[in-house]
Amino acid sequence: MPVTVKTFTSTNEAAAALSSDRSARYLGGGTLVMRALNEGDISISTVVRASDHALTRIDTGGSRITLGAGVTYARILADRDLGFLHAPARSIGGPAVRNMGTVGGNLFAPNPYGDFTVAMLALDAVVSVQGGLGSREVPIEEFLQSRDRQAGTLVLAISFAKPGNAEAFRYRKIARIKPKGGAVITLAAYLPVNGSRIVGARVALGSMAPTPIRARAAERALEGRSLDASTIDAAAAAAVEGTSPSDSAIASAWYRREIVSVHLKRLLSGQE
Amino acid sequence: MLELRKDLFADERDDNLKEIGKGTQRQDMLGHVTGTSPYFDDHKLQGMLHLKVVRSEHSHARLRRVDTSEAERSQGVRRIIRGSDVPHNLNTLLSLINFGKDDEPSLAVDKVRYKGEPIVAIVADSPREAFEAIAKVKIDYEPLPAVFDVEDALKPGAPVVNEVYPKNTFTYHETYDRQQLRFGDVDRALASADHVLEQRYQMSPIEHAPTETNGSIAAPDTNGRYIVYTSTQALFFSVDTCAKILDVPSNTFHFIGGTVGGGFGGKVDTLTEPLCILGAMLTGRPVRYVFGREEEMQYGPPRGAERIYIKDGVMRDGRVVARKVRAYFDSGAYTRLSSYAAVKCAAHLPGPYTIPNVYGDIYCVFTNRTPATAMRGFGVTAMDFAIECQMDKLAHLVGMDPMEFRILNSYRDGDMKAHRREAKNTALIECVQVAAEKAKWPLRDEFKRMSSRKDGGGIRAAVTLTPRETHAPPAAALQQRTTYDRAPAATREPPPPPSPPPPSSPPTPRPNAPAHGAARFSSVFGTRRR
Amino acid sequence: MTRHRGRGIAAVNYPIGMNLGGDPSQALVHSNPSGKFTVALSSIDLGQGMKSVTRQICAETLGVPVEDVYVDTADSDTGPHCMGSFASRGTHRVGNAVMAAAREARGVMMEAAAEELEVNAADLETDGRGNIHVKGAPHRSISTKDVAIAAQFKQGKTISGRGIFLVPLSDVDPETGEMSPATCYAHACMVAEVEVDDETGEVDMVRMDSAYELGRALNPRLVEQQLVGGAWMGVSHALYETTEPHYPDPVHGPRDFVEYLMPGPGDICPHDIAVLERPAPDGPFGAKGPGEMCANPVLPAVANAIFNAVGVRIDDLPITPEKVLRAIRAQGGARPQARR
Amino acid sequence: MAKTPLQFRHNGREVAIFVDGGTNLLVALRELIGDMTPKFGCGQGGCGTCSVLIDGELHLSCLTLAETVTGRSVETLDGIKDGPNLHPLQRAFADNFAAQCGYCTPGMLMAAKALLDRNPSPSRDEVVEAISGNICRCTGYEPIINAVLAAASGGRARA
Repeated sequence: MPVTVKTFTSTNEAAAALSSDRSARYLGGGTLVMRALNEGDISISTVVRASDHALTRIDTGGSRITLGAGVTYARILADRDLGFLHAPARSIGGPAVRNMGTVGGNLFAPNPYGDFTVAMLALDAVVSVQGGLGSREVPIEEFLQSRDRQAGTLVLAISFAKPGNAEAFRYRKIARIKPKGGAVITLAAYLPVNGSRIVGARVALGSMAPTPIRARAAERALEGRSLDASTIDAAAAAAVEGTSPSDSAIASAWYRREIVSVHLKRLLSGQE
Repeated sequence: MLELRKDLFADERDDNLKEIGKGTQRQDMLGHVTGTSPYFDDHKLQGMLHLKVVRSEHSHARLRRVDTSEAERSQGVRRIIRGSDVPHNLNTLLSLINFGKDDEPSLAVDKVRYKGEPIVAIVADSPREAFEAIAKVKIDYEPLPAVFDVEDALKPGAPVVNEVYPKNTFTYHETYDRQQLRFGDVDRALASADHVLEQRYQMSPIEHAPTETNGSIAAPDTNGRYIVYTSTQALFFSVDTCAKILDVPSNTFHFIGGTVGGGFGGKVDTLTEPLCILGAMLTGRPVRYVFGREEEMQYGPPRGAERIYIKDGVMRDGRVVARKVRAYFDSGAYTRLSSYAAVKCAAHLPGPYTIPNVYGDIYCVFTNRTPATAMRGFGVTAMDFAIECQMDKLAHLVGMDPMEFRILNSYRDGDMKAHRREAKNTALIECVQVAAEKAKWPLRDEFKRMSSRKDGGGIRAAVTLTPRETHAPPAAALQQRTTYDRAPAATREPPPPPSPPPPSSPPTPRPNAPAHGAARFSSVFGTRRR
Repeated sequence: MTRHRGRGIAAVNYPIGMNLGGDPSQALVHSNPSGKFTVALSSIDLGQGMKSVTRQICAETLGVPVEDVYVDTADSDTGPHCMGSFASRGTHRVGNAVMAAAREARGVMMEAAAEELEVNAADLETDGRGNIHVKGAPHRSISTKDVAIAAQFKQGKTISGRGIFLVPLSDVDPETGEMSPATCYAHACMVAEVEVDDETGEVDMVRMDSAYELGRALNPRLVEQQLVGGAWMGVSHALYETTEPHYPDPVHGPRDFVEYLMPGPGDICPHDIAVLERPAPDGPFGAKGPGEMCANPVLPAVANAIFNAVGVRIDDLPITPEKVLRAIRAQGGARPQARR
Repeated sequence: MAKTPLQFRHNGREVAIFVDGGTNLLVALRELIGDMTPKFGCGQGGCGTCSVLIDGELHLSCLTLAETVTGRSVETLDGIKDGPNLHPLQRAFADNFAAQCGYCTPGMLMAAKALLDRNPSPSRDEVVEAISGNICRCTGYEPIINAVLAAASGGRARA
């Protein structure tokens, strides 16, 4: 049975087409769905697209930043207001993948991919999804926890509070291959400072569990403290808590556990 | 940056040449930069069909039942190919040089021996339809215990990977489970050495990863022949392997290739051509069979893993006096070319050094993994890793500079090598000296003055007394030597003149022509010539 | 201080051609009536430069400019038998076959020229620019084009040649391993410098210095391609590559170029190369083969450099950060060796 | 099987084809238009041999659903020459011996062109970044980086 491509102008119709057909997948940048088709994934027999311009909109005007699900990494890199996201955007793929891949698709990318989502998790983003009855907002952590069941969901956008200070956001992807490689681990931290104290610390890790996760113990070690050497040591020591990394072609679970604290320490202390 | 050191060995060269030695542009460069170099897949044929294979999900299993009835009815399917459709469904690549027994089917029939082994081939109108049909092939497996470790495979009671070789080792000289090398009395030398160091080295499988995957396109040509566009690295190997498997004369085929998107050894195995041609024969249509990237990485043959044990004896003054090596080539489920690599590896011992006592046992072992094949440095790369790490450790042990340690032990012109041929045309010492110079690595003057052309031979040319092993059969007959071995070391004779033209009358059939259509390249490899 | 530098060396040799010989290759050379030559082979160019190096060998042997030669390969209908492009046999075996074929073709060409110039062929020489003249008398000259026209239309001669090169097959003694594996060997020495992160086990290449002895660099640019690319592959084998990351447990095999690790353009380091030429008595113009051996010294040189940097020996390939880190932990921290 | 009509600019020329559902742009270019310059290397987005420019942006044709280029402009290596003259990048790749097996070369050239079209004098790091999605198994990348830098400085010299 050949593949059927259905293109809709409205996200409503696209969402309906997705939810009514178990063999349907939404085509964003193509890096996941087209690859699956090329490799003979016959579970996909319908490809759904939507041409709604809202899907490719970047809104940085208000207190929250909204990225349409179809926004590519190249678009983010071209946007000065999104300078703090340039590091995660640049860490993905080569230039061609950055011209194609989208922030919405990244939410579904399995390890060792999905680096941008780690950044979104540290920013405590909210995912807008279109269901049968309209759109709803899902906290990103909740979205990721139920990701396996989201194949038929249409993601519209991802949004998060604009960081008060871009310096408060830090990101690092540890890859064997430079400048482009799959992640050994990915780290993102959002450390807003009030006076000299960190208030509302968020640390997110990629490749340390089946989906990106928050490093809650490290966050606790940072919360309410100033970012000095002893705080950094305490946070780094707690980084591995609650993680469940896997062995993969790129690195073992053991190795990931061993280095996550080293790299969190380097990220927090600004070391290369 | 590349520097030509014309000052070295200048007296051995005539540099008065016009075209040789020039950095002339590649003949194929214009084609490459314009994207017009013709790779096998750049041929567009009318009505081309696509071939995909059903691969084993198990590393070792009996095939209880293979049911293709639903797949045959699947949309777009033109032909299902089973093992019974392959005229000669058992082959070993080096049968063309009479080395080894046929041990590998094109399509598995009663048993699979590695995960990913082809069982059924499907020829369909489109890749998608082939994939859909693959999902409809029902295979009932009876999983068998598998063995993945080369030393486990040699233990009594280990699962038999390949019934052609029930001991899980390739058979050398019709009796031996290994290729031996014996030169001098290693055990005695180890006993009297100042230091003995035994170490284990390991290399896991490596993928060739050419940017172009393996593949071919076969199509019925005029006059009953088949044209085959191929990525092969060895055109006539592929022609003759196909002739044998498909049981037709080799001139049934017109193979075209020669422009290949990287090989590194991974395109020697004639992986796609036999089934591709068979597909064209059975459908009367052009057929394309190209590996996907995951197929290439996991089921295309890798550089095989090796495990190596080295035990060395070294004197306080830095002379290595004994080297004892046991190495296991992990051939995977079938022989392919690993049997050859083990012999090449034995010949390579003990590395580029003159060591008076050398002992080697090199095994080609079968395990339930993807069959291994040749790769850049075949039979040598892992051994060089082991030997050179070992040399570094030995230098450390005796407190010598590692560069000087190598110069001290380096082979020189006139020395006897462990495979019992004189070393000639050597240049290791000079390479070490020049590399040291480039890296600003200080060498003492006496080591700077040493030369590959000085102080070799003499006692270093002696074949040291080698103890006879109790199980040893009668002594081997005198060895046949190559032209070069007979030639004096210093002369530079041109290659022999071409042989006279062949008679114009049709060639008479050879008395020992093989039953299949392929011409054997040789009939003496691996058999004793007295 | 968590990063340590170290240097390591390795020296290797490599046999040229199929082990034990018995691996012939053939070549055919012929001219067309404009004095341009075609070489027909069935040998494969998989990037190593087979077409280009045999073209230069043919031109040199014929005594004509390289532009006047075109190498056509690989077609089983027109190209004569070749064992294949492997075992570092291309330059040596096929090169010799092309040389033999070109020598025979040159013989006919010189005879035809001699007939036109009314001299003895032994008194003629080529100028490498497309002319044949009487030795010591450059004005008594004829172009290869005119010779080819005369041979074809007047004299009825084919300016062509056949060549084969075969190293006779060697036997192997099953007991002692006595054998004649190869007729010549290439040589190399590599110095690798690395930087090791003792907290993560990561190894970065800093630089490489090397010397390769290849008999003769028939085309230094092609040699450079092989040596630079081959050393990159050596680094890749040393530090990155495996299809079975948990060998011998065959799990987690890589499926794509993200999972299969090879150094990217941001991982490469300066590599300074010296080429030595000790001509092989039976090589074409003394040439051996650089293609395979160039990767080999890199693997142990990198391993030895890691020891020099942090004092750990990793004897399992590839040398992943995990293996380095485990070894550093096992010895209780990095132990840098004497800097050299 | 139902086919979808598709019209786009291919190297400056309007083309119209019919594709099967799910056909990727690489297959459309090679099998339906006959432009063999983009190559199949993986179909996974990992090697870059199929790279083309879509409206001037670097894309992987194997991961591009063919019908999404309707009305757009697709440029391949076949279109970068200026009549019979090689593009400066092609000349620089040749001069620097930046190709061996030649299979990655079309994708490398397109990635390099995407860079130089936007940034005529890139730094070495920018060149490295620009070709980072393209795998070369032969050269070790150094000659390719040098070629792109040479083409860039050559361009400046002419300007």
